[in-house]
Amino acid sequence: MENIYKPDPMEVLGVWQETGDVKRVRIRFRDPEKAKNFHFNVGQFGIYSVFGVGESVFNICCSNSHQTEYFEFCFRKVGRVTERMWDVEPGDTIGFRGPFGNSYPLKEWEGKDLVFVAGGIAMPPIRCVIQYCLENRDKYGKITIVYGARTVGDLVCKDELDEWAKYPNVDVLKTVDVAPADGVEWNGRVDFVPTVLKDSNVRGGNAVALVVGPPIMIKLSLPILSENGFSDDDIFTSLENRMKCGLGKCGRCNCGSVYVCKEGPVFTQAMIKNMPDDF
Amino acid sequence: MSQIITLEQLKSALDEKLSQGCRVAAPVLDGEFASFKEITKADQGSYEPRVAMQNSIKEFFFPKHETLFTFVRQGQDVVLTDAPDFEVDQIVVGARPCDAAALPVLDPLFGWDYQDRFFQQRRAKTTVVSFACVKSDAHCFCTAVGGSPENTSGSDALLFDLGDGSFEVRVLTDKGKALFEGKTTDSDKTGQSCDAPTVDFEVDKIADWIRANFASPLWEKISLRCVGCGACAFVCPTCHCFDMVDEGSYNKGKKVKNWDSCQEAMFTLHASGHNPRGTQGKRQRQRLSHKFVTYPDKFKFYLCTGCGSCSRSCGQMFGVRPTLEALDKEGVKAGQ
Amino acid sequence: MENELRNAIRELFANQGVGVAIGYGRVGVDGAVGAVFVTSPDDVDQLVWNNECRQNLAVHLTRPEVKALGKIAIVCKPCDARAVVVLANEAQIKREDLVVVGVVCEGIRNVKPDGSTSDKDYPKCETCVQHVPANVDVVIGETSKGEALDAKNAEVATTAGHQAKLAKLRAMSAEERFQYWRDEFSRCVRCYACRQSCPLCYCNRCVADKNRPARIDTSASLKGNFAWNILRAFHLAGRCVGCGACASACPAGIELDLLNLTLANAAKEHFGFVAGTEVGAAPLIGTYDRDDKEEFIR
Amino acid sequence: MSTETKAPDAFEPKIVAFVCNWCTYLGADLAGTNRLEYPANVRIIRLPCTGRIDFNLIVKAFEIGADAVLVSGCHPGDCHYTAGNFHARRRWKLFRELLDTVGVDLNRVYFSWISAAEGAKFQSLVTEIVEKTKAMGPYQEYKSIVAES
Repeated sequence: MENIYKPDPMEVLGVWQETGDVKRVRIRFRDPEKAKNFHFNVGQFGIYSVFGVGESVFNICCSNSHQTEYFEFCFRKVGRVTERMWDVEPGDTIGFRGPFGNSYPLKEWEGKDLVFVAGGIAMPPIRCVIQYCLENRDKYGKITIVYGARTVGDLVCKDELDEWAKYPNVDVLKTVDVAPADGVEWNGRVDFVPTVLKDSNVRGGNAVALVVGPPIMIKLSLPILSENGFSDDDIFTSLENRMKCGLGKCGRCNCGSVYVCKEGPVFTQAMIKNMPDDF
Repeated sequence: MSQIITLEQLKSALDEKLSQGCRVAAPVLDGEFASFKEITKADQGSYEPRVAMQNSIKEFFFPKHETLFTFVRQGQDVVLTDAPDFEVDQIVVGARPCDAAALPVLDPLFGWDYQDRFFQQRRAKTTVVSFACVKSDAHCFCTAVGGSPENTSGSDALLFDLGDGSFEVRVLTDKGKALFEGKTTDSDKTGQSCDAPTVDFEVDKIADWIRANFASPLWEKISLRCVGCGACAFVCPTCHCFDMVDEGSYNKGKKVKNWDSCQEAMFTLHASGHNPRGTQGKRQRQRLSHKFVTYPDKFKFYLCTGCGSCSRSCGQMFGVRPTLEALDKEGVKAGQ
Repeated sequence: MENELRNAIRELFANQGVGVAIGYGRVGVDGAVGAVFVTSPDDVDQLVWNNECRQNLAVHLTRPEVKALGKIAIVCKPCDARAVVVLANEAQIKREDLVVVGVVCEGIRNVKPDGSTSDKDYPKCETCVQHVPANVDVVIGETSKGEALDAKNAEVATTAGHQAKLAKLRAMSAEERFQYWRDEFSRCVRCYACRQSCPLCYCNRCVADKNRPARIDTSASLKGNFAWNILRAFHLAGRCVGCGACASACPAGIELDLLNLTLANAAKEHFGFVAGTEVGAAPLIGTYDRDDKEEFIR
Repeated sequence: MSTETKAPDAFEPKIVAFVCNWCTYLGADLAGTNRLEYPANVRIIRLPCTGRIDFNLIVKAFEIGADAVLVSGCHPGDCHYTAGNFHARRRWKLFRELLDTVGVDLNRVYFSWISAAEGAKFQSLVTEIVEKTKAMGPYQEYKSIVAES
């Protein structure tokens, strides 16, 4: 019988340092058979391990167009596992279990305008869907990306932001909380994300919004979206809670009767309003 | 017509199984304490129905510490070796009906979507022989969660102590039949269990209250004396939350699965320092709502068999029954 | 005595701005005695005092949930009051913000494995000589069994029975002792009830929970259990007041207090130090004497 | 035919020595520069001061297979940090008692003061520890609890 707790060994293909404490890692299965049959849906997460150190949970942060060749995740150096993960180099082996959880309803979103609102390290769970939508540009309406971080140095995928802005009918509104020091190149705004969102004049109705970021950013962004005509069913987010197994067994990621690992991480605002405040 | 077996016959049946390489666990008496332990001779066991046990039979299905796989680093590669399958037959004898009843409760959890082979292989390989209760104490409340002193759920055979050195055997499954076939004699004696413990609260109503009162200040109030250890969870036959950790060195080690408890502050602590359940009230709320709301919502069973082990082992005189009673009195009946 | 206690607490609510009184009440199954947190003078009648009042309530003094309730008054047995002294000496509580109501104690009854109380005294109380609490603000009750002990003639809080048990253990060979603890620790489930019920295990994050690096295995394996139990006992060296809360909370019935008693005996024998008996005493391990014994050093 | 060679399975104990940076480590170094030969069974772990040596390190050493442990630092009064070794002395006095009750064989735990000038003392102590440990054999008790974990 299969051991659901045993990860697959993955080869690290590339490592990019995004900010002072965030890195992006590209991996593929060591086992070519597994690689050939691997499939994930955009929005799912995986559990990544440094053997002998531990496991951490991160979103798969790229679209699934190259899923049989490679996929990527981003992490911030904050704890035991990520400190060790920081040192991995191409050719090293890490562990992967997944993909787990639900995903973004990209079929349902077809034909609609998309608004992406992200703060800080929350870019990766949105990057995957942005990549997907840009790869399938003709299926979606206007795309507005509002992304902010504390400082210019804290922006993840900074170069990609400018690439995305080159696509037709895509608005990239980037902002930082703290004005950059003299000499730091910056062509975005200096403001909080909710303010920039407010100024963007996005309109609900035939549009969906995906909001991921720190609780305070989400809290202040939601009323703006509501005022602009987004219903609770049209506002999505990707939650995170501490997890160990990712399989709905270890018993720690639940909010009331909802297991974030299995029924999440993607929820609509309507669903969240029905969940107890346990996060 | 009933089937009976004497204590000596029961022991020799166990010894026979032991000699065939079967693993046997039974209550073992150590001073005043009785706990389920693996035995190597039937004589080591103490075969009488008991109310208080120091542990539950859970650990023969879901051990407190278990290796999932081992790894060795070879250059940049890592070689993983799976933990061996559980292949021996196992008999757990002397379970309380409320211990055995936990097994069908846990089946859907470990078999929900992803199959946890560690639990399931043990479950398939194990025969559970329970003793019907001959007494209950003030901690017992199996009746409140659908159990009884002669609950058959989860058992392969239920034995009734006849008080004369023999047991009436009620075989419940094929596994039970395989163990007792040819070992029992016909008799007209039948065993009887004790009266069901009485409770004056209704779990359904409390569950409804919990559902409606997530933010109630009562949670913090009733949880003040809880000091946040894991004793209640670790003696509970149904508590199944676990931790997964890496042990050993960077170059060679293993991944293990350990029991964990939602009452400990570390349980949900995020790496960022944020803790969704940062106070004892929130942690007790999680424990109670998991047992009486979340789990039944998902798997149709209460995550509690009313065995009372939690309150018996709690140094602060807390546990599920006192909590339910407090919620009933101060929440449900007070109409808060 | 119960009335005397209730009146004293009412008085504290009225005159000393107390927000919560931590005492004993019939809160458990079948009226078992545990901690109650009285937040209003109207509820003072919940408080009881009898020979079933087993827990060391000082464990609650450092908990944020309890501190949030305001100024604390706490009911302490003589042994428990020692823990308050250590907490104050280690700057974990401000003694002046706390009212300690000491109760005269003639021994607590034992608790059987099924949770019921037995007629026998709680093991540590058999030969206790400390019946009148010292270093408290109010003393409730009287006894003919002796007076409050000052630091100079304080004894390690334990019993003849426990000392005999420890002496017997120490008379065995190292292999036999190791085997004894191997059997005991094999039952340890790492629930940390010993730590959580100890008034002096107040660290925000226990070293056992630290993982950068992980000091000891968190697994309830023999290896992890030996490391944990050694670590727990030694972190209480020169600090443990012998209240026995750890052993009485252990669901596996491990006699953890024998380890603590070893260290308390050693502290008394080698350094003349009894924890929790002297207000303002410097911690035993945080200090040194140039003439400390070193016969074991080569 | 019979020549006196070491049996291939002869027991070579593992000794872990936790030493302070300022005295014993230099003492061991001096033993080396003076070409004083001592058994290679000892693994030296250098720490700033005996006051820094957490008691848990001794337990850890046994966990990873040590057959005996040596803790060594500056003589009283010579501590680089003035009083680290005084603190350590008091701690070890108590810790030995705990180890004794737990049943850890105290013949496998050594404490010493070895100064930077005492290369010869380091040599003779280590030699003695290795010989005594060889006579006692592997620390089977601790190894068995690790093996079963």
